Amino acid sequence: MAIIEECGDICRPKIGVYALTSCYGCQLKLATVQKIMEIVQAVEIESFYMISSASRMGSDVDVAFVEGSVSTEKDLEELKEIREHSRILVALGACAVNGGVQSWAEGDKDYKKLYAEVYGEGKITMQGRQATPVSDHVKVDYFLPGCPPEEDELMYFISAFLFGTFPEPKDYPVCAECRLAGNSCILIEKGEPCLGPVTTAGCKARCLSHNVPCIGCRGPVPHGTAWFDSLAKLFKEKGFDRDYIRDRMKIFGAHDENLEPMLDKIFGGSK
Amino acid sequence: MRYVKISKANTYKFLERLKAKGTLYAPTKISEKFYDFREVNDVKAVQFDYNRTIRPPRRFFYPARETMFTFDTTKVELYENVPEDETIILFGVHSCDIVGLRIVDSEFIDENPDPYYKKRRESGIIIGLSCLPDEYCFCNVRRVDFVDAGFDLFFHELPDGFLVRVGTVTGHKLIDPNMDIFGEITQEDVDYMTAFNEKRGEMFPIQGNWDDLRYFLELRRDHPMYARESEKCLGCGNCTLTCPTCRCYDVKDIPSIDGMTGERVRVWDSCQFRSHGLVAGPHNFRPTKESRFENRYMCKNAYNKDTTTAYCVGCGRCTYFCPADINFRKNLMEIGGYKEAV
Amino acid sequence: MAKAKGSKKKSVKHPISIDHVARIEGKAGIEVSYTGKKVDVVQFNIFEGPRFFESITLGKPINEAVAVYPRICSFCAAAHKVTGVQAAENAIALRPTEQTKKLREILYIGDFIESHALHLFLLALPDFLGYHDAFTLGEEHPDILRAGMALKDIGADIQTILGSRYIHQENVLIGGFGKLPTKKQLETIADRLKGIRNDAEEALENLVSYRNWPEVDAERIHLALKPYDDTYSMLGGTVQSTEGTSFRADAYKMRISESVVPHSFAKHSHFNNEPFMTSALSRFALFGDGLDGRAKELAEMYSAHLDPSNPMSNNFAQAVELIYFVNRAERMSRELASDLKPYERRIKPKIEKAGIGVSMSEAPRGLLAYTLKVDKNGKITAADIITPTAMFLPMLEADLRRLAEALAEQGVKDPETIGSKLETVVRAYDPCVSCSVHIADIQ
Amino acid sequence: MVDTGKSVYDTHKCRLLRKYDLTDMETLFLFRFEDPVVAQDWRFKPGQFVEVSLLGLGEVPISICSSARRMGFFELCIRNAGRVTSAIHKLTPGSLVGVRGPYGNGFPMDQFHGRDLLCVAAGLGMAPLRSVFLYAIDNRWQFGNITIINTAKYGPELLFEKELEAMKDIATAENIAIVQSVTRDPDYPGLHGRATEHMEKANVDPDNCAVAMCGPPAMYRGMFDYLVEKGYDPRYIFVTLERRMKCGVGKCGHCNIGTATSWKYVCKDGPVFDYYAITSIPGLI
Ligand SMILES: Cc1cc2nc3c(=O)[nH]c(=O)nc-3n(C[C@H](O)[C@H](O)[C@H](O)COP(=O)(O)OP(=O)(O)OC[C@H]3O[C@@H](n4cnc5c(N)ncnc54)[C@H](O)[C@@H]3O)c2cc1C
Ligand code: SF4
Ligand code: SF4
Ligand code: SF4
Repeated sequence: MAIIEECGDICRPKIGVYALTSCYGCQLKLATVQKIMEIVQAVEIESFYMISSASRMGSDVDVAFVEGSVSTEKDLEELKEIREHSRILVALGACAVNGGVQSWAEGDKDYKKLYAEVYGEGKITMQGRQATPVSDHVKVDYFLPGCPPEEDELMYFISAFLFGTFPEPKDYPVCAECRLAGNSCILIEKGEPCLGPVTTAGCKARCLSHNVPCIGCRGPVPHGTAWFDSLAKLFKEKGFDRDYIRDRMKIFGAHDENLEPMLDKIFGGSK
Repeated sequence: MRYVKISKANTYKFLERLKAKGTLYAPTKISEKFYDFREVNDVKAVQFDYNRTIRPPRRFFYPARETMFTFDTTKVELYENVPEDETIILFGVHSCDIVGLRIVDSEFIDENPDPYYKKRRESGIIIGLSCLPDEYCFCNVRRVDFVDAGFDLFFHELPDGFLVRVGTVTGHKLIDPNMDIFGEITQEDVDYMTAFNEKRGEMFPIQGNWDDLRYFLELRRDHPMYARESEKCLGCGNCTLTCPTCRCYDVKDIPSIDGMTGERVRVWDSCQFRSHGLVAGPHNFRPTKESRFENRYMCKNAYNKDTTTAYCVGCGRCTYFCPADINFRKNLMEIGGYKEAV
Repeated sequence: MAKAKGSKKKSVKHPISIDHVARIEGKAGIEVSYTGKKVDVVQFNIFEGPRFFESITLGKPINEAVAVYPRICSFCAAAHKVTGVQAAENAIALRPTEQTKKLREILYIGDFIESHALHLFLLALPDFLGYHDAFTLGEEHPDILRAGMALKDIGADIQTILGSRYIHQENVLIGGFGKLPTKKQLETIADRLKGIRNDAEEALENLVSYRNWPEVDAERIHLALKPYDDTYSMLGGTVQSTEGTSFRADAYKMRISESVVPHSFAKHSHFNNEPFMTSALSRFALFGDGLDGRAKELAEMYSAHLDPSNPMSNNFAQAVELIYFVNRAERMSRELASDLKPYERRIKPKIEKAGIGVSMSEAPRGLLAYTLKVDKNGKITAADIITPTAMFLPMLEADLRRLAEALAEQGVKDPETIGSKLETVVRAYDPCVSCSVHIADIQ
Repeated sequence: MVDTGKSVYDTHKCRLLRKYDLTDMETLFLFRFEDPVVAQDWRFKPGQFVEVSLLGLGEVPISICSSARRMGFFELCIRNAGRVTSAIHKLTPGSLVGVRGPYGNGFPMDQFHGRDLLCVAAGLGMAPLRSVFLYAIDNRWQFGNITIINTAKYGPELLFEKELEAMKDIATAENIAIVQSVTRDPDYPGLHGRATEHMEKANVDPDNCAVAMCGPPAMYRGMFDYLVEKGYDPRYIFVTLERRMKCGVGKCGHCNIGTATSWKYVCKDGPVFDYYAITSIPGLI
């Protein structure tokens, strides 16, 4: 089976790994998967600044992995340039997919306020922006959620991509994997504020397997099937207040359009 | 049927001996409130008094994730990944779960047998255990509170030990060489069993049977219960993944990096997930949470002709393990118009 | 390749601008401009976007906030996690158990091993051996890459076992752990560390064939945290300087001052108004005596490469630490395995009154400081985080200037050569740019 | 199914011999079994389907659309709809795929014998109905008059339009009516309108007619009303249903339909259902 249709078996697909504003964890994850050398042999790395000095912006690639949220004007310019030069653009990790933890104050504080609280009167020549997910600005062909993404999902995506297809994205929550992992449910048992029910599966309930309630790092379940309202109602019954619930759900879900309306539904009216 | 008895102390010995025959799994306490069938290292950790395990027994014969085939894409060959020769011994299975397994059998073995399930199941050993119901149990109205097939041995509680029903030839083979620890039953034991069963029968939160329930489900399809309860639903799939009779799975091909080989795996799926009813197009046959919610109520209450019961065996898992506190039994009673026992 | 281009602006003879320094964590560039022979400007431009960690966590619950802070940086997530959690515990007056402290230190060492291995093998060695990345290096020197990966793996696995994963450990909580490792896991860690001692030494052996550069040599102030047990560790409560002074970690706000500069989203820090260095080299310079075993022997053997005045020595200091920490983690894991209390429960935080907590530690790249203030409801009311990179930025710029000037003096004109030399110095500091972008002064 | 002692999920190798583009979205694929024993023994009924496997990509259920008489060969008409089907579209003749089946109940052709036959297709529904129609032609003596109504939204989407058009002359001679119509394409030179609007062209006797339909649920609803009103015998009205499916053999559970009293697998209890099943089980169409 031809790997990349246009060139059959002759050429290796070109890959670019780019960072906007982030912690570099997704790239680190990608660079340190067990089979990295196999990947490196199967593809041509055009750009991967974190790892290689032979990196360039603006070269044409078959797939661009973009990490990070759009948080400066320069990020935005670069993102648009990357999009122009890539056949497939993959949003890699929580920042790119959901805007990342830097969006925690979304809706509460604007950029000016954030800036003033950190830099005071100090002037910086570069222009920052409120953090936003990549898909707010360009077309994204595939989402690899996670903070950072999971190795098996990265590998599945890459092998499927090389094969000319892509994995069917997960549209169910962490709870399902929590159950399959044989964990007890700490939401039922201890009333802990677990976000597993609204968080995209894929981590095999990593935190729950450590008795740590999920903080939702993989972002809300896509396709509007993150039922914040049902969960908020449940949390409310367990004694958590609106602010707490909202704060927790917003760590990785601040840009989900259903979040606020669904919370309003349970708590009535906007905050 | 043959009956023998065994003391509690000897039961531990028996469990120890079972470990030599295969991999022994038994109910184990995994947290304050939850139990799960786990491999037995220390027989003292086996729990005889438990209500339900968080994962259903079917997982031993039908694992949550399994590689069905490896393949060679160049030759277009599939290589069946036959399960290993391994005797799986499940100790402490309640009647509802035994019927649950038989329901899965009827779907996975009787017609177009699933080779993976069949092989594991045929070399598996099932040892039943009597139980007392809690407020979540309703196997009685499902008519599966007492089983007469589907187990090799069945342990019924006695004051100190168990009265054991021997169900199969395999069961006999487990007893015969161990007669040093098993003994013959007495009339007293039989009387105890009657009394136990009577007490047990009275403890169920509801009485009667629900044979007509599926008709009411159909007659009350637009019942407001669905909208009201599905509103609470998290769509997390816990109800189906813990259910002893749910069987849905998804299949995916995972190619290797060089694309030459790969594996075809199947993983448990759930009708509560959006993609379950999704087809290319994209069109979704169950587009709303409510439609997915209702689907389960229909499926679980449909009639299985082989076990002559509903697909739901009344084990209570889907309620007990529902993070959103949706009570399946009560909701069904609302549909059936049944009254709660007083 | 980092672009080094010569443009023709008036009065500027040959400016050098590296848009994007490769093989470092985060986005930064270097800008140098000359007038005639004189170097005018040397800037380390940090354009990695700001993420306002201290601001977005204001008013947020402390448990959630300490889960968010480590996302400042992936290379030293565990460092941030441990330091942040310690600050939080100090703020709410929670005293973790001895076992918890030990486990945290092993976890922290895991971070060191991983981070140093990544820096030395993946980011720095390609420079030294003349490759543009570790993958091409690995094709010709598979053994070197394998050793680096093996070290990285064990560092990563320690963090995965103790912390749930090697990037962003969620199992590290205020008051303890969600789940403790088993005795068997700790023993396996110890056994694996034992098996990897040689690989750790190999890094140093590979590096020493490489000479330090005289051009960046200069006296400097080093700051490092005095190890709590007087051996060599990243945990402690007092900061010492090579000038002979010291101060308690709680007082860092008074000693380390920060300011905003226009060319960087990261602030610059000064100690007594002087630039200073914080790094593995600083730790070595101040507390190298606390090393033991092979690390000590090798450090003595290669003392010429461990010159506190030369930032390039930081690579060697990291290699020495790698050897030391592999041993220390092995010892600690074995000890802990033998007296593990597997049922020790996490102490659930009870927050009854407002408080302020400070914690400093040595991240792989140098000093890391946290101050967290909470109200009686457990919400963050103030946060201050200073990362190592933010601390050493002025010193890094000074070194870059020195190098640029020296090269100008030697008549080196080729921007490519100058550019790549400048980059190598930047890399020697192992900067964590995304870390550095979050300094705040909140009263 | 040919019993080769293989697992139910294992496939037979089939070679793609030819591709014919039918429309922008649908292509007809001609396959041959590689194993001569399978080629000889493999049989199917009109309305049945196979699972086509592209290793590394997955499996999809596809109706067989050729004549059941052509042994060793079969044709599939496949719409480029997603991950697997788009990859099938890229296959070149000579490629191998895995195929298992046939699955499903198929149309009860035996029961149709001795009756007039009305086939009504909309869109991709023509794929399974082609095999019903070809069966009727192959076994012409078993049937009375035959009518096929083939509809699509737009002219270029009419499946097998040319093939049917070419048959028209001979067909008329054999009392076979071929009606092709579009519903939304003003530029189409031929007939316009839904199937119900062309029923007067159906050259069949409602009292003694078997009806086979394949199309979207909306068409079924319209046709049911019409047929019952015109006195067609509901016992001889059959339609096919579509659902997601992964196994084809009643295991994976995706194709379950119905309510608690009538729980069915589309893959093995269907995909062909009769009028009563469809109308007595709410929610099927
Ligand atoms: C009984 C039956 C007969 C069919 N006959 C034909 C035919 O003759 N010609 C034709 O072009 N199409 C037919 N289809 C539809 C065809 O199966 C889907 O178009 C195909 O599965 C889409 O798969 P994909 O991987 O390309 O799409 P994706 O959207 O990528 O689908 C992913 C997976 O979802 C499942 N899936 C998606 N759509 C369907 C669907 N409609 N039905 C079942 N599973 C689906 C498959 O498992 C598929 O692998 C038939 C479907 C059924 C149920
Ligand atoms: S612990 Fe959390 S993820 Fe697991 S089942 Fe409960 S709610 Fe879901
Ligand atoms: S359990 Fe939740 S927080 Fe933990 S890794 Fe999974 S999605 Fe992330
Ligand atoms: S539907 Fe619920 S009660 Fe019934 S068998 Fe399944 S899990 Fe048990």
